[in-house]
Amino acid sequence: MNWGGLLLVMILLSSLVPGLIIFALPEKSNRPRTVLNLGGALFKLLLILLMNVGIYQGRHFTVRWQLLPGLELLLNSDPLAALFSTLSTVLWLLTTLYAVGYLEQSPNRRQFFGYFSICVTVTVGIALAGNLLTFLLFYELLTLTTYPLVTHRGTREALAAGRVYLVYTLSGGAVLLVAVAWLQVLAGPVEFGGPPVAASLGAAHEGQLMALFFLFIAGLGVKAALVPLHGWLPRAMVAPAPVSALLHAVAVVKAGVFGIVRLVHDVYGTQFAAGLNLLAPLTILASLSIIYGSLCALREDDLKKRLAYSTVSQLSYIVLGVSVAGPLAAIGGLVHLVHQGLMKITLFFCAGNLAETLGVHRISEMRGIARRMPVTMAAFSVGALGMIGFPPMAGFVSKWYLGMGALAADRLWVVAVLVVSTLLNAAYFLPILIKAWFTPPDCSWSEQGGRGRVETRWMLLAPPLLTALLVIAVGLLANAQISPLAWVKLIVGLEYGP
Amino acid sequence: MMDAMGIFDMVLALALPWLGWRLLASPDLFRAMVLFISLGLLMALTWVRLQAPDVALAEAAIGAGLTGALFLSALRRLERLSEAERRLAFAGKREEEDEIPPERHRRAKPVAYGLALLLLAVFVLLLAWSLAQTPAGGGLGPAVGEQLGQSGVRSEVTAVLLNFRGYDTLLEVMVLFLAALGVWSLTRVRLPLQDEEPGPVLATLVRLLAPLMIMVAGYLVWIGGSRAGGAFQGGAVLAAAGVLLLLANVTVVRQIPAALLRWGLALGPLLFLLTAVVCVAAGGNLLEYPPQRAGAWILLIESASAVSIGVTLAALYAGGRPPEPPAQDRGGEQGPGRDADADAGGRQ
Amino acid sequence: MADAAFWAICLVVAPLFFAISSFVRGGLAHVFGPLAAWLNALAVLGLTVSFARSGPLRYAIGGWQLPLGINFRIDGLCVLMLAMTAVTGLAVSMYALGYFSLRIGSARQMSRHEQQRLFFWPLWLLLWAGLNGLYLSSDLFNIYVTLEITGLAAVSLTALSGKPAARLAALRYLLVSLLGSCSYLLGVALLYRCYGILDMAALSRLVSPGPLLWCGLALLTAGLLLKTALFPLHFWLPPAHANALAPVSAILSGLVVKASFYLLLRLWGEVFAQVLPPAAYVLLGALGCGAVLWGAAQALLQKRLKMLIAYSTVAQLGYLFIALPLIRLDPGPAARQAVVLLILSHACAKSAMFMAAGSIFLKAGHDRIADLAGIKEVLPVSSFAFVLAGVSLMGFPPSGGFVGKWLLLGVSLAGGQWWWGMMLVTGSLLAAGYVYRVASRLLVFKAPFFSRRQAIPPVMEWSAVLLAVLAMLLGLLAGSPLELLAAGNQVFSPAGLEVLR
Amino acid sequence: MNTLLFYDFSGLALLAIGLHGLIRSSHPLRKILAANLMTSGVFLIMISGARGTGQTMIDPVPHAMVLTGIVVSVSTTAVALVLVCLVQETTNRALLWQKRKREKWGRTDG
Amino acid sequence: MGLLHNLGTVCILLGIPFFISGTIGLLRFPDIYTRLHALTKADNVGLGFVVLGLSLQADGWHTVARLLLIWLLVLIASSASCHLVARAALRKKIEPWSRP
Repeated sequence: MNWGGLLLVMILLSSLVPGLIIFALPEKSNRPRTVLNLGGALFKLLLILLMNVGIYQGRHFTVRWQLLPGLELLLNSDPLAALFSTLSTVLWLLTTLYAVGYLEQSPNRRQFFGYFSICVTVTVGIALAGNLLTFLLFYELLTLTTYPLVTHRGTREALAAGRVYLVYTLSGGAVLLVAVAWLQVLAGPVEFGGPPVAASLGAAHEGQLMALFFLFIAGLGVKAALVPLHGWLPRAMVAPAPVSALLHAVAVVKAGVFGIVRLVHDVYGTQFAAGLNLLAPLTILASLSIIYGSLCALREDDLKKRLAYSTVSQLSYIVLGVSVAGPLAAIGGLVHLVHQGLMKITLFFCAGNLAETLGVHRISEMRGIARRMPVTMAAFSVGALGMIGFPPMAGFVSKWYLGMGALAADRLWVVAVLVVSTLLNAAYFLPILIKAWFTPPDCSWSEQGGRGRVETRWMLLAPPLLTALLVIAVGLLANAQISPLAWVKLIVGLEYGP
Repeated sequence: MMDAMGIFDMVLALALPWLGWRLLASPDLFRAMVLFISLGLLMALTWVRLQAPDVALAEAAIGAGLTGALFLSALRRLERLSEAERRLAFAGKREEEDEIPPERHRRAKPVAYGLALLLLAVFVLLLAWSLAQTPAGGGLGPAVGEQLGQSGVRSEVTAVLLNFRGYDTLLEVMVLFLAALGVWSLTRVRLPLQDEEPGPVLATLVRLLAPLMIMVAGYLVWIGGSRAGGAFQGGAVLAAAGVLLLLANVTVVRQIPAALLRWGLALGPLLFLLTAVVCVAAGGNLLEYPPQRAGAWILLIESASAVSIGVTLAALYAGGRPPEPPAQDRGGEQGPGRDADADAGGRQ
Repeated sequence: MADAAFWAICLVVAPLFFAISSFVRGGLAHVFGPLAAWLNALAVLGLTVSFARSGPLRYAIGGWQLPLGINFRIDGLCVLMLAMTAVTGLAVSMYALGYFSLRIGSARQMSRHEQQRLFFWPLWLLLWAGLNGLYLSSDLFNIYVTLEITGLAAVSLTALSGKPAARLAALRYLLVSLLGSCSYLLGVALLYRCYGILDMAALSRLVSPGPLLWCGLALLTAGLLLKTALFPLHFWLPPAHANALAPVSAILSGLVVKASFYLLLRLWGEVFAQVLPPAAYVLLGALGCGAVLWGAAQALLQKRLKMLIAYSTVAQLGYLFIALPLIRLDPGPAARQAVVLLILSHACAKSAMFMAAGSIFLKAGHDRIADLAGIKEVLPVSSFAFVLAGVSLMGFPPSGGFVGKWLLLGVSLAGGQWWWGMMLVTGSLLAAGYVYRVASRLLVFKAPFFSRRQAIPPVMEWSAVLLAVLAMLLGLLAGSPLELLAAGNQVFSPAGLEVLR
Repeated sequence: MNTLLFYDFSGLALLAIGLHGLIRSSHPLRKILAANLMTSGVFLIMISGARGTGQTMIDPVPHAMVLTGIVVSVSTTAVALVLVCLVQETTNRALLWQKRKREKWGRTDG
Repeated sequence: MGLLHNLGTVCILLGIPFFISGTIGLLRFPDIYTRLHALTKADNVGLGFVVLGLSLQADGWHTVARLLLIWLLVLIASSASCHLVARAALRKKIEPWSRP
């Protein structure tokens, strides 16, 4: 194994090993567990940075493990992988910090943190997967490792949600399995990064390739929460806040979207897919998801559920960007992968703070809450405004590129969708902000909970603040050399040519 | 044109299935078993007609005799337990895990039954047709004839059993051993097997016959090298002696220590196995006897096996392991229900 | 190092010897038994190494060459099956060691449990010898005898628990096994009458279509199907497997049913592959589909954990039969490799499941699924083993089951018979359903209330976990065993069967 | 038509009768009897095949196989019989009871 | 040889009616005791004739000795089993048949 390959394996092990050790540790040993978790996360971040530097310098890391001839696991570091794995790692670090604070008094932390670590391992595995089989492997494992997190509370409601979650994701996984196997039969092992495999198959298999595309979308769309397949997502809100945060910002939904990006870019190739008229339906589906998700969000009073539907809507920006088939739109979509993650995790952290500190779950209970928790609500506001797309926040950058891309591709109706959805975003986020900042408190929330010198424990406060700052930073510094946008431009450049 | 023997063959060939039908159709189980024994004897006669005297001996001794005895003793054992006793023994003792769903007495639907019967008939006819179509192949008869000189024995069947396909026989001895083991693992024996006193005639008979039978067994093993006979036939006769001793409830039998019985069961298999290994150690293949002494080795194996087969078959007839502490558990007074209870009451 | 033949002999002789010894010296049974298990593992290791070096081998027992004598035939498939038996058997033996000492340790019914241990070891070792003999032998009649050893030992082991239900199940099992052997024996007799030879490899060169061959083959197959418990003939399996003692269940479900399937694979996959019509394979495949659906549906309905696992065995056996038409379809080795992988991973996973279920039973005092919530708190390791084994049964990557299903899926899609592949995927989802039924309860948090019973020895828990982990990793490590299979690639091609020493 | 075929057919008939009995009768003893009949039928077919038409040489291999078969069959029968007794003694199921005079092919008439 | 052989055949033929009558008795007699009577008495004599006939035809003393041993064994076995059957029947309180 070469050094680069070792680096990739180490990246996976740096969270897997702490996870396994955590399972072996007794429930009571909190300090070693925290140290392990944070140590692992920091170490992983370090390794990821190393990898990014390497990629920036034009190096290429791969590691292969052959199961059978024609059946091998492949880890590969291309810029897209780097983007997603960096996002996961950074957010994992913050979420771990948050979760340590959030779960301070709750039982079964051993299990929680164990699965949490393994879940991140698997997510990074999805990012680094170099071929379809490896992607499938981690994609399926993600289902397994997130299930215990979703049902962590063990209540009847949580179990029911877990069942729904499993039914959706396992079915999706089965469809994906069939699709991958089918494609492999047609084309042999499908590796990412090279010339798109489907395109090389050419016209002879057009019919099959079209059918396959829909199978793939059906399989990946479950986790990506595309509209008819999104049913599990709002229900999975019963999970603890850090889980929801990670699930929504990074792990599950992003895995699905990431898969779609891989599918369009690396398996079919944008040109080829567009040539087969496969992308237009995808665009329509994404638009539907955007509008439908927003409309549903409007109706919800439960804060986390509103955020969940907002996720359904926001995720589809990414799909939209990829499916419009132009470099600018692709930039917008891909950068939204990062931006949405940052914004959404901020929002969920804040929602978790409200719930944990004040027991506030509903929007109707949030009158004047900013006076009680100004820092949290400030972070929340940054996230929400970013979502709406106020400049100079992160969301603005994404939407700008999306809009430009749609114009460049002559799809005016896509621009219309963007405008409508922005209005809807504003419609469901602004009332919250107004209620929180500008209405007098009616003190409907309970006052017990960690009242310290600041509004709540620092471990709960620091992560949302940091992510909020990041949201602003990536927007303000979008043109910097190491911003996500720059990185995405590099990726898109690879796909569409400079 | 059929000669006398041909007619005899035909009658015999017709009698066998007829008897089989009668025995299964017989409403009385006891009667069925007696018919089964007579069927076994007719089978033995058939084997003689088919020039298979070894098989005939084995069939008469094991197939008809011992199996029949096993059936009869099982029937008696079943009948000992009246329903009332059974109820008494098990009232209120069942727990959920033990519960066996009540059997649904499905009366096979006439149509399905008829269909199955039709299928069976078609298959059997097809089989019969193809048997009639295909002439029997050469078989291994010539090959056996060629190699017989090197086998160390003169009887072909013994040569096949203990030399050419000795490995089969090794495993077969293990099957017998396994059967004894299985029966011992299932339950304890309840002596005496007979409820009533054996009576003077039986006792005398046993005393008279037992030594003779042991002698006959030895003879059969000895003669097996050249003619019909061998370990199985000899062992079966030994077993018959054992059965008689058990039936007569002779004190000696009950006083055989369990350890000795174990050794008796294990002797044949163990010796056979060791011989096989010694062959390897001597540089040959598994069970490849030294050519000059093959006859002696075979005789040794056969003798040991015959003893074990005898003990095993008798143990199978006894139907259980010897009682562990022989002093305590011997009495015939103990009702079968109680013992069964001790065996079955516990759960996992 | 000694050659492969030596190790092969050890594999048969050692278990037999220790079986007899542990019967004669009953007091030492629990020493001899594990010793034999380790020795067996050692012998398989030796066999594998020397096989990898020197390739397939034929060994004439008694020095009698082919038409007359019985031969061992050692090839890749045989070595893999032996290895599977050795590994699973070793784990089960270790488990049994803890299991019986725990049960004897509890004051209740000590002597009874002692009796069980006394007879468990010799019976299990004889069973083991029968399995090893079956895999090694190349002679149809010799295989009949080994089948009988296996069957009789399995029946006795089933009845060992002494529960009425177990005895009834054992009786049914025995009758079925009698019927199966009878059919098999007649099949052998007919083939012998046709061709005058009993060796499988030699037979494969002689076979020519004819009415007697069809009848013989049908009888052989019917007998083996009965013993393998393929769908409509599976009725005897669940009660027998579910009511036996835990280590026995693991042996029965993990190993014993594989033996007769292995034989079917030999007969249908190589010996008679040339003459059998494709429609026959399709028939078996269709029955396999029935098994997958019916077994899974029943497993979903069961109230007791061990019954659920037993029905899952019925379903999983269906997969193996679905693979048969695909073997016929596939010109390459993929389908064959897949079957072997499925066999291996099912052996590990199912044994692990039954072992974990046994620990759970001992701890909880029952195995009603509905009341098992929270068992994770007191038996974390066993629960983990159960779930992990279940996941590998579902065919999740990277388990061996996944790679097997993946290969089969590929073959079925490439061959245009996609319905087999769909059935595999459906079966996986159904498996996920019944595993979920248990896992969702095991993983739930609830105050522990089982702790009144004594502690489960670590050896019981860890042997199950190791097997489960092995099943899970089998996919990652699939390369080396399948290479071994390819080393005797002749395994499946009749031409290569004639490897004489 | 040679006389050996008589025995083949006779064996087949025994086999069929045995199979029918095994499936049809409900009493386990009867089932075991039927299984024994079946094996006898198989043995008959095997041995009658050992003396091929017009062959003077008798093939001893089937004889040896049948000998093995007989021993195997008595072993299984013994275990089965003990099991039947135990099941009878320890379960709540009446296997045999009463009416044994009336049972015919497992049906209880009247 | 010729004479002895023929004499032997005659003896064997003489034995057959006894067997037949024994069998008829077994089938036709009204109860177990009378059946036993017919069976053992007639069969023993029949067997005696057959053994005698075979001895006359035998080719050496070995065979004669073995035949005699067989005869003796059968005699012992049949009388003993007859006794046992009758005893068992008595224990079961089976009434002997009497002319109605």
